[in-house]
Amino acid sequence: MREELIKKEKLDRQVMALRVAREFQDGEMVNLGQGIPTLCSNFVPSGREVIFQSENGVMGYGEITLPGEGDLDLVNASGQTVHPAPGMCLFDNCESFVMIRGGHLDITVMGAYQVSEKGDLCNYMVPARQVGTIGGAMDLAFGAKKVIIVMNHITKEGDYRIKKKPEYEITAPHCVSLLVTDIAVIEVTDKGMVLKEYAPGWTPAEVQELTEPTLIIAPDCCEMTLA
Amino acid sequence: MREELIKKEKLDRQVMALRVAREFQDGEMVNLGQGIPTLCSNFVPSGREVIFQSENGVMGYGEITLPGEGDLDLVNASGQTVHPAPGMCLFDNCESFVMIRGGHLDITVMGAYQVSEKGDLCNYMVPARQVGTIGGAMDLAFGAKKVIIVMNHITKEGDYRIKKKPEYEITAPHCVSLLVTDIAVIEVTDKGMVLKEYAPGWTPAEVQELTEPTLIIAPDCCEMTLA
Amino acid sequence: MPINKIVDSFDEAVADVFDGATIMVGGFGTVVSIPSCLLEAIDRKGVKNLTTVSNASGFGADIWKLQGAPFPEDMDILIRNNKVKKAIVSAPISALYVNNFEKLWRDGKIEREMVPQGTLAERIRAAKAGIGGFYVRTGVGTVVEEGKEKKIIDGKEYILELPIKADFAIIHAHKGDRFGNLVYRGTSRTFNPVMAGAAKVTIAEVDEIVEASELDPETIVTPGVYVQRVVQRPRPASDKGEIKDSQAKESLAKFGEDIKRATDKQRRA
Amino acid sequence: MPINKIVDSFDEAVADVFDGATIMVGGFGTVVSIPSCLLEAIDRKGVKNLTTVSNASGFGADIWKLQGAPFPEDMDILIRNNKVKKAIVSAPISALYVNNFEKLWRDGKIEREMVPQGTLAERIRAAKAGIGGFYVRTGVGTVVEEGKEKKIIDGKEYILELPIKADFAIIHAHKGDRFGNLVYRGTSRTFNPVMAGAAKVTIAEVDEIVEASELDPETIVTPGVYVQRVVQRPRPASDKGEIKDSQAKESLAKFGEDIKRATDKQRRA
Repeated sequence: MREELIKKEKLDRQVMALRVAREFQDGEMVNLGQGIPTLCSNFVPSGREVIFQSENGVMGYGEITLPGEGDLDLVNASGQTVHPAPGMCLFDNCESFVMIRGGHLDITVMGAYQVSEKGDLCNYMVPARQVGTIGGAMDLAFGAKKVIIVMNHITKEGDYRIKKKPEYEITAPHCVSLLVTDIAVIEVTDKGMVLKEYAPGWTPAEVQELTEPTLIIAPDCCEMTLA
Repeated sequence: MREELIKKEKLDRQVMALRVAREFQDGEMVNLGQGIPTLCSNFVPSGREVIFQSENGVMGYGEITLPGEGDLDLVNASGQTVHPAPGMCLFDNCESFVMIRGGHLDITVMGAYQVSEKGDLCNYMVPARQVGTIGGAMDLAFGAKKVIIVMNHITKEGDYRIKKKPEYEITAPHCVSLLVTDIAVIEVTDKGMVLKEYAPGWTPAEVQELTEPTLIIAPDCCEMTLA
Repeated sequence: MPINKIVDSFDEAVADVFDGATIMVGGFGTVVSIPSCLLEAIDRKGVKNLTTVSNASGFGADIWKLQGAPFPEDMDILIRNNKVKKAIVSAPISALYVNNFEKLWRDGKIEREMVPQGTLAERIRAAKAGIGGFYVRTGVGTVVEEGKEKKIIDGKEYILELPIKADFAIIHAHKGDRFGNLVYRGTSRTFNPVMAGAAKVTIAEVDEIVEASELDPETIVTPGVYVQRVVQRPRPASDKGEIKDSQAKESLAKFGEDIKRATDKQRRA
Repeated sequence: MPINKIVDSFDEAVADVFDGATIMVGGFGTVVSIPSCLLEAIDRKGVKNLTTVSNASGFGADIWKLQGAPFPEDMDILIRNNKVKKAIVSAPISALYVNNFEKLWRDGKIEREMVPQGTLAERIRAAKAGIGGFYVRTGVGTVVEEGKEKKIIDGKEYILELPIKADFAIIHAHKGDRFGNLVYRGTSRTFNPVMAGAAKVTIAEVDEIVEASELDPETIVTPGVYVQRVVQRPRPASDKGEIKDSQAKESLAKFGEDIKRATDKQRRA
């Protein structure tokens, strides 16, 4: 069963970003990190106004531009050109981390290599290369009110990324609140990891099979709706 | 003799400011404190370009405006409206003290109640009222490359203000480089206080009479020229 | 729903200010950079035992009225009305004038923590920036070092200074929008930008509320993230425009004389 | 004599850079906010054993040339040419690509001090602001705390971080004047403003030198006091204007693909 599940179709990056973006409530200030997180600015639920911050020095940007339509002096943390949004303002990296370290942001969305049952985050040491790159991740993990991690549920080789204990050097201990993967949405609580949603075509048992810690199935656990 | 000297005519505030301003060299960045110091921006020697900083958040301002000709949103540390100068920029108090504490200013000019032979500065405890007001003085005394003090040589009562040892609480130890008073210009050196200039109509002996520490007479000591 | 931090009245803006609260008050010395209307509203509300954090302790409205200031209240309104238990302040008194702070302090009716101005700004910033404490040279060998930890770094002695935290920051800005983005005018930034975001709740009193798209993103000084409420002064200021040389406006060049006149008036009263 | 910080050439601007110097290099990741021409000039000068302070360690000019960047060099130029002994850096490698820093580091040919990005910015600011050290929570319980002093403040554990001092800071800005006043454009401020003034000598590479009166005092981001030299890029950029929505410019949306193409090209070479 495990081998089949490793190969079984999972959500793509865009859909994962879309699912993450549903977490953003009206008026929240959200930092988006490199990789999948920066895609989230394309998927703000209609009718909500959310303010995106990027560590490189902008608050209040919008969707990623189409190729050839951006200004190279307006980029997100992934280096993608973005549209300005109403109320945008610009600042330097030092001020950016006054916001981040000072606890002024509601949410940060980051990628990860591993997350432990207790919410320990491992996302700065590139495991395959055994070389680290901290960037803004550590300040964000310590500073944001809520840390959402978006990542593939397992490695390319089929190994667990959601672990009982972290294998790699940690970015920050006990910091992750919510995990959105390509097959599930999992909340990190004091009692353990709670499965809230599973991808269309998946079952809680299948998600558990690819997750090292034992999942608590939420009473309202359901299939992700993505429409 | 002392009683006569106490009453003898001395330089006025404007002339003291004029004499201080002669110290400013081309391109120097100069903070001007409350009181007589802020008058210095009216007396930049012709042909020199000097940049004035005020702790309340401006760098590159010019002369004090005539009454009724200023903008209340452009004031120096004394609250006087000033003219903008070329290259002016504006910032907040926090940035202002990044400049000051960070040692980015060449000169600060302040008033004082007392200065000791070793260059200890007393200018925050108002002696008559026994109540203090530190303001920016302490950061300036610690941060500026050169501290120039401009003050009356003696108190209204005729007491020494230039003392062997400070009587009041000090603003900063060993920080004063140069003293410009209403009768003299005195340099503070490792060897002691050096009389460089005396006001027109005064003699070195008369200046000494109103100064507690023994003055070293500079080889080139001369009458102040104010033309 | 569109974000909207604009509140309709000063009283509403300070409705949750409570007895014993710590309040940062923006400004420097002259009244133009001070949140005068918010100070009035807090005074009206009648809260007491406040701890205030500000650069100065005020000259009093009479002086500013003489200069024609439309919003003449400064820190003095809370001090003279005995709302302040403790003032954390850099320049509490005036060299020219005995203010109400000085009178109360002499009578032992107000506590004072005097902080060098740069250290005050940096301690406020530390609260905003999540800095637990920092070392400065300012004050080594003076009364300022009393009771504080010291440390030798790189062969020099430093003093440990700690963040100043507050429940509210009330500030003044020139223009603001519904996101809380703010711009200032001339030398009136003073302590306002650094206080924005340093307290749990930051309330900005602005000359004018503008549309969200009106402020140039390159020129916004205070990002809206630091501001929870924006309230406009009752009579929208006519556009002050850019600061130009020789603009015909009332001047503060006669500052000392005005203070003398006000003092004389008080004596007569 | 009028103040004039403008120098005529990049080589003149870096003439006093010496072997073993510590150099701060502005920018973030993409090349547009990096002082490319100053990096080239330092490389040309042939100094070695440098310690560099920067957010990233560069992707290499090939990638930026593919995107049509007129000034394509980033930190990689000093690294690939073995000018760097030690890199103090936040994000030394790329998730998408093995850069020259990573190759040298694996071979033990370059030292690395990795610093969280916010702590890096704050340590640079501390040097600029005369702060002797400061406490942050960032990194408590991780490798970052190793070898550092810790302190409990208000019941929480903090790490002591110290200033990063440097001999030179090279930065990029959009416009500058003879006083050294600088403005930036869009998200290209990055590490440039905080590095200005943090080193003994700050050198600014600008798109355009303008007259002293051209920059609006309200919008200057870096006051000239922090800048010792200003040098203009060889081909004055045509005025980029304000950032507008849907401006037709080359995009970085295909960032990953471009890197892949560049890598392929390198492999073929």
